[in-house]
Amino acid sequence: MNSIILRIGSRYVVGILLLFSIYMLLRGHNEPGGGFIGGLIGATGFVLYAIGCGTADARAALRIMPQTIAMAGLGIALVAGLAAAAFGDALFTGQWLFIGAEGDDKGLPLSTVLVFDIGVYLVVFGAILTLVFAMEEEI
Amino acid sequence: MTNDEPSRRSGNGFAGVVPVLISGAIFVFFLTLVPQISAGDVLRWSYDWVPSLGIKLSFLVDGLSLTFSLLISGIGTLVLLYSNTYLAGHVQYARFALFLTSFMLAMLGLVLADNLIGLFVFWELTTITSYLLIGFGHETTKGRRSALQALFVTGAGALALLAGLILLGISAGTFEISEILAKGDEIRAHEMYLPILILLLAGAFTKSAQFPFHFWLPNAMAAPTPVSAFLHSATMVKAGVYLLARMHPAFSGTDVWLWTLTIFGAVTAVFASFLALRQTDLKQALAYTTLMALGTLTLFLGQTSSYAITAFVTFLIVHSLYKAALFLVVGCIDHATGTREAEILGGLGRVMPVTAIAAAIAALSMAGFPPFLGFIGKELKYAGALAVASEPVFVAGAVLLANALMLAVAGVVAFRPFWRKTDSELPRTPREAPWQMLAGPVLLAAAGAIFGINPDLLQVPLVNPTVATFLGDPTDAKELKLWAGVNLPLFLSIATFVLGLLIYVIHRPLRNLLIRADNAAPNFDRGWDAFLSGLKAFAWWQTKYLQSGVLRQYIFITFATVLVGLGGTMLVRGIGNVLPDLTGIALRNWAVVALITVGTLIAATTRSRIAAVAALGVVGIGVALIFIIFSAPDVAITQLLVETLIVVLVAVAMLRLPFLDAQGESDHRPWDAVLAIGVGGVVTLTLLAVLATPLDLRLTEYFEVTSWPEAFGRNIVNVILVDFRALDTFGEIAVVVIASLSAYALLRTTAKEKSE
Amino acid sequence: MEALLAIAIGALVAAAVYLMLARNVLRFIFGLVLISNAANLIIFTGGRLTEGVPPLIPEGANLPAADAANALPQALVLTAIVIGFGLFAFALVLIFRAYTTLGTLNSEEMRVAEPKGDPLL
Amino acid sequence: MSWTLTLPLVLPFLTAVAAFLLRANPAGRWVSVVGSALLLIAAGSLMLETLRAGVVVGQMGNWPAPFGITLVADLLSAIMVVITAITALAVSVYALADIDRRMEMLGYHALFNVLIAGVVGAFLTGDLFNLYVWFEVMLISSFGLLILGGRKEQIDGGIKYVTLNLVSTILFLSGIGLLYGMTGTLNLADLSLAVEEVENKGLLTVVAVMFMIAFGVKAALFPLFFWLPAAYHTPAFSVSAVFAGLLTKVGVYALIRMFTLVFDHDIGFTHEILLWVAALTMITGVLGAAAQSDFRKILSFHIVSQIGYMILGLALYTPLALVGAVFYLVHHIVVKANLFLIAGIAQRLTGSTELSRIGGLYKSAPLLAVLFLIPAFSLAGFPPLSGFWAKYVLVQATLEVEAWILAGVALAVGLLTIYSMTKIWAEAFWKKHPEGIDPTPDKLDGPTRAALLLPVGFLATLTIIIGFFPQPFVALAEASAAQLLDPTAYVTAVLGGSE
Repeated sequence: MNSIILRIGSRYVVGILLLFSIYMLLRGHNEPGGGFIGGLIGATGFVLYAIGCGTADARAALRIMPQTIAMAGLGIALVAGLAAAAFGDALFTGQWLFIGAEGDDKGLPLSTVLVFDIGVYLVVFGAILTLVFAMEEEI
Repeated sequence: MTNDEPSRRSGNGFAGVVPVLISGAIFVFFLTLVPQISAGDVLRWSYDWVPSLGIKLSFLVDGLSLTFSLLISGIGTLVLLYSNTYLAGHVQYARFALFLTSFMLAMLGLVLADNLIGLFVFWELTTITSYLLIGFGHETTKGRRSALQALFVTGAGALALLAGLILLGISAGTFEISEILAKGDEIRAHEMYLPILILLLAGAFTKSAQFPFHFWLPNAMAAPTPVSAFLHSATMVKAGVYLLARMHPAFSGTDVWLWTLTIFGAVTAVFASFLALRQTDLKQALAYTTLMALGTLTLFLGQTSSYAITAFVTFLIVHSLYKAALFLVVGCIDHATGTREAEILGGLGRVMPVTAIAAAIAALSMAGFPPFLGFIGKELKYAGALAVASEPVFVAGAVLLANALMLAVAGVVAFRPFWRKTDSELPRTPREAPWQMLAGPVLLAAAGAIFGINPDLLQVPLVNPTVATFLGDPTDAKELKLWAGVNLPLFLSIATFVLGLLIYVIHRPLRNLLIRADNAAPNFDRGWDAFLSGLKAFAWWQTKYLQSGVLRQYIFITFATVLVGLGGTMLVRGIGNVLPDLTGIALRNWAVVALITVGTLIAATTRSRIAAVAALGVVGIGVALIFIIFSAPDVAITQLLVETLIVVLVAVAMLRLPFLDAQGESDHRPWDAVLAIGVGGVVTLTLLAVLATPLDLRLTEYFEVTSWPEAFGRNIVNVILVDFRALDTFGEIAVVVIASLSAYALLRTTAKEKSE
Repeated sequence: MEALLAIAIGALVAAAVYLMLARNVLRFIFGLVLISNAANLIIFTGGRLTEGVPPLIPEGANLPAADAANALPQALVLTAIVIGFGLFAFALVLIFRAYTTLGTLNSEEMRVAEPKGDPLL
Repeated sequence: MSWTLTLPLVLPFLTAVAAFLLRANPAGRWVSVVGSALLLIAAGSLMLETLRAGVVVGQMGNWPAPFGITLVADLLSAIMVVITAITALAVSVYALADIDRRMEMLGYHALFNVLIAGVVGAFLTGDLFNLYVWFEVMLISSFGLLILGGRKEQIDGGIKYVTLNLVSTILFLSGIGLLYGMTGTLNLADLSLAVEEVENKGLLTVVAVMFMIAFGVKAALFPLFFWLPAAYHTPAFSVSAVFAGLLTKVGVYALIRMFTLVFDHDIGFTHEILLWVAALTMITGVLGAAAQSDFRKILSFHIVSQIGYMILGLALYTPLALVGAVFYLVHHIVVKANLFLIAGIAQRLTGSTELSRIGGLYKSAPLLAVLFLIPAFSLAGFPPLSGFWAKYVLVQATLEVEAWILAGVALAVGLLTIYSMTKIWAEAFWKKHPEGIDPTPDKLDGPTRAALLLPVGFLATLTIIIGFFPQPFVALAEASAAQLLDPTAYVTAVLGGSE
């Protein structure tokens, strides 16, 4: 696996896949996609990176332990749900902020629902990497 | 021979003194109630314990409960005083005293309770505390065995009793004993009378060690002697008798009652007296005479005549007094000499004169000599026996034989050790017991003498009100008197003396005979061992087959349950017409299904790992195609990604795993195939039936309508996931996080162990 | 089509059960993958099938097409797939680990927790 | 407001996240304790709210029922949540001394708290698919906890536990699919109305049996209990205590919920099956225990046996019987968790849980002996401890419907329970230690001793309180049983409360 092409190539692939995964995440509310699919695609990038450059490198590139990312994602998703409390709503009630909304055009929607989906993304991303890294190191 | 090694160190501190004071105070308290009760009053106190279930903690002081309470607290005080010296300095004395005091309180609660369930609660408390007391010598196998035996036998009876009490409560419409007793006719006529009676008797007979449940009692002598004195004179074993006495007004008077009690009582009395004579250990001999007394008491409770009841009450008191005294005497002997073996002991009269005198008085009362209370008791017994209308000869004969044997045993226990000449070496040089240990035997023996000489002291305060509890009227009690004139009971008494003395004279050859007979007879104690090992073997056998440790079997049973459960329900309840309609399906769809099916078949049958993984991949892709065809793009993408990951993970794992089958090993399993096809078939049938029902689309329609206007999303599936059913998704990601953490933990602990 | 799928699901279940009953626990895992697919398809089919109209609301519209597919079972299946994956991943690692510590994949030889001939007390 | 309802679910998750992120910090281990204490407070206020309002309902995301996910607490749910919080608190204190650093670094506290969250979620949810999700949350955390430590028998037991539970999961999921396919709804209250509309009652019964089997595995009913005795004696003691207390009870809870609220259309068939299953469960469990000679294995088999009692209560389906079932649930969680905790202390002091290899605790550790006697005799049904009332109510309920054989079974199983408990007592406590070890607790340092004994004492005290003052608990169980038998209030609260 010590091919230079693979090593350099995988770096680019990581970048491209990460961008694509974020695209999938953000469009999820209106078209096929979403946090889970996004997280999986993002994780795939790092899995390829780990295959190309070894898990040690991949871990270093990630900086944070993947299980910490996953757990933090769970926390973020939970906070997104809890945010409703500030507005006197029940748990997981979506809170929306439409930036620049005019009439029918809803502008740029920011919502706790999106934050929740980001949590999902991080959980999937972190969990898959936790699993794959550990398995690769073991085998 | 001694189980409880008496210690010469002294002082148990508070643990020694406080219980004596408590029980003494209780005794005095009950004494102060005597005038009121003998005047015909009944005291009642009640607390709503569990009103939802109709259970009250109610207590009743009447003649019967007062008599019992006085015996319990009085003897309890003396026993506690005695124990403090007997077990002086024992490391576990505090626990001992605690258990003994708790036992006494439980026993008091039992006899005072006026609620069926309240009574049962105290009943079981005596079971627990006596378990702990009998197991005082817990470091020996014998001690533990005896404790368990007592617990198990009486516990079994208690469960029957519980069922009986509940049924009685349901039938009578109340759990208050005094209310039930007032409904005697109703209960005797109730269709549940017989079952209830049998259940109550099961409880009473096990607790009171009636034949054939008697075997636990002699083993219970593993307890320290003061415990035996207490449990087997006035308390534990009398609980069963108390229950019968308490229920007497409601249950007696039927043939079943009469004959069950009479026969069990008589058999127990005679059988136990013979066994008593067979023993050479003084304590064991006393234990069997306790059985005899219990049998006699039960016998009398079978009757309803005032003679029988008076006899019951008198003998109850007599027995408690002399039996406690004699047990304590045996304890003194044991304490002083280090043995209880009748064939070794002798000549103690000179070194232990006070003990000897107390023993003599108690024994004379036991043997039924005048002027002691025992004599009056015996006379009344004969009178009572003769009052049995149908079979006086049988009953009187049984009583006569038992009494004669008892006289002989009294001689063995209380006369020979003191006055026989012997050359045997004693384990210790005997000396007179200290006063704390003499107080009990002396006072109890003296009471027997005083009440004998002046029976009026007992008649009005205790006997009459107690008889009144049975018969409703204190004047029904027969008069207690030493000289009742020349009558049949007197002749029977004389016959008893003659026969008893005769048996005493020949008791040693007779004993050898009895030992041989006993050894030949079926042994209940060994039966117990057989029962236990049989139970264990059965448990072991059934567990071996069910919980076999073989995973395949577990899974097989589980799926077999599915097949039988679902298939059976289909057959019994029917699911309607489920003929599949396979018309009009596009070729493309047939192809996808064929792909899935082929993949499935290969996965199920192949012996190659690579083929299996590839087949799984094919199935996964086929399922994803289904999702694509049937308008589920999100699901399809997810399915494809997940299937890819699964295949990758399996492939990675397989780098280290062995081949599917060992060389030459066949994995052809026809029965598994039958089960598998059965389960598959049941699932298909159920699904077909479900598809034949109409589907209500309310939920989906709501989501379609609100998804964009209210939840601001055009991908309805995603909106459901992150908004309508966000809680599901949250749970789902929690599963993912934890799955990865768990898998990580699994892998990491491997690494740790390898490096170690 | 639902009926055909019902039969295919039955086949999936049958194969899965057969695999799960095998001695080799790796086969159990294969069976698990199949039966999870079967369960997901049961939910999906239970919500009835619609060809070619995904539950998406087109730009400018407030409602999806009138004959759009049932969205709810799709969401449920999605959740179930992910959960199933989590469970599967753990089970796979567990079996892997079982092999490295117990030295076998044969469930009949896995007798550490419930040893043969446990002594009677 | 729905937050009293939501907090008991949210708190353990927050605790889990916090405990995991702080896992390298020595203070991290206290997060669990604090979290459990807060959970107990939250659960208590939910209980009060439920007592006041009857049924507390929260529509998650403000979407009305039956469209969104509804959380519901009737009395049974509230009781279960409180008892879960109590168990969690006791076990998390115990874990301070029981769980080593390595297990903490691998995420013990996160796993534990997510487990609790899953349990609470299962008790509170009013949605069938959501119930499935909480079952899975619970299941996967239990997998993790079970193998944490990684000893051989843990892996072996884990394989059996995991495989059989996965089978149950798949059954549950398929059942949901089928039920949805017939009714078009997932909300439990809505389901209870929708099933009445289903014309094919035979099919409905088939699906009901499917749920019965799926939950039967979770609850460890005959003949589906194998995973339990195969695994419960293997993990850390804290873990087996919380498993013993809670996991099977979730299965029992689910059975009670589904077979009072949804599947009550064919009681003569479904509940009759349950009746005989209950009897067989009691018998096989108790005989299994009689065959064992290991502290924890005996206790494990007894769980099976006592699940039978609870199911008996459900199956009889009379008000009194359900009172018995609910009371038994509560009593059993407290007592069983405690006994497993005690087994852990006994193992620490004597070096093993194998009864033939231990002893001497009565002499050297009298406090522990008392603390053991309380739950042990309670389990065996001795008055006046909690188990007596549980048994009493069930026996009376059985006798009232003149089910003589079942009453006999219930009583006889009680006797055999006594046998097993005294076996432990005689061997571990009364007998001398065979190797002459003096199992004195003095050899543990002060904080360890406190962490181990405090929760045990706390649970034992609870057992005594329930035993001596049963009235409030019985009354609560009565009210709860009344709600179960007549779910109108539940249904209107869920469906009507949203408008």
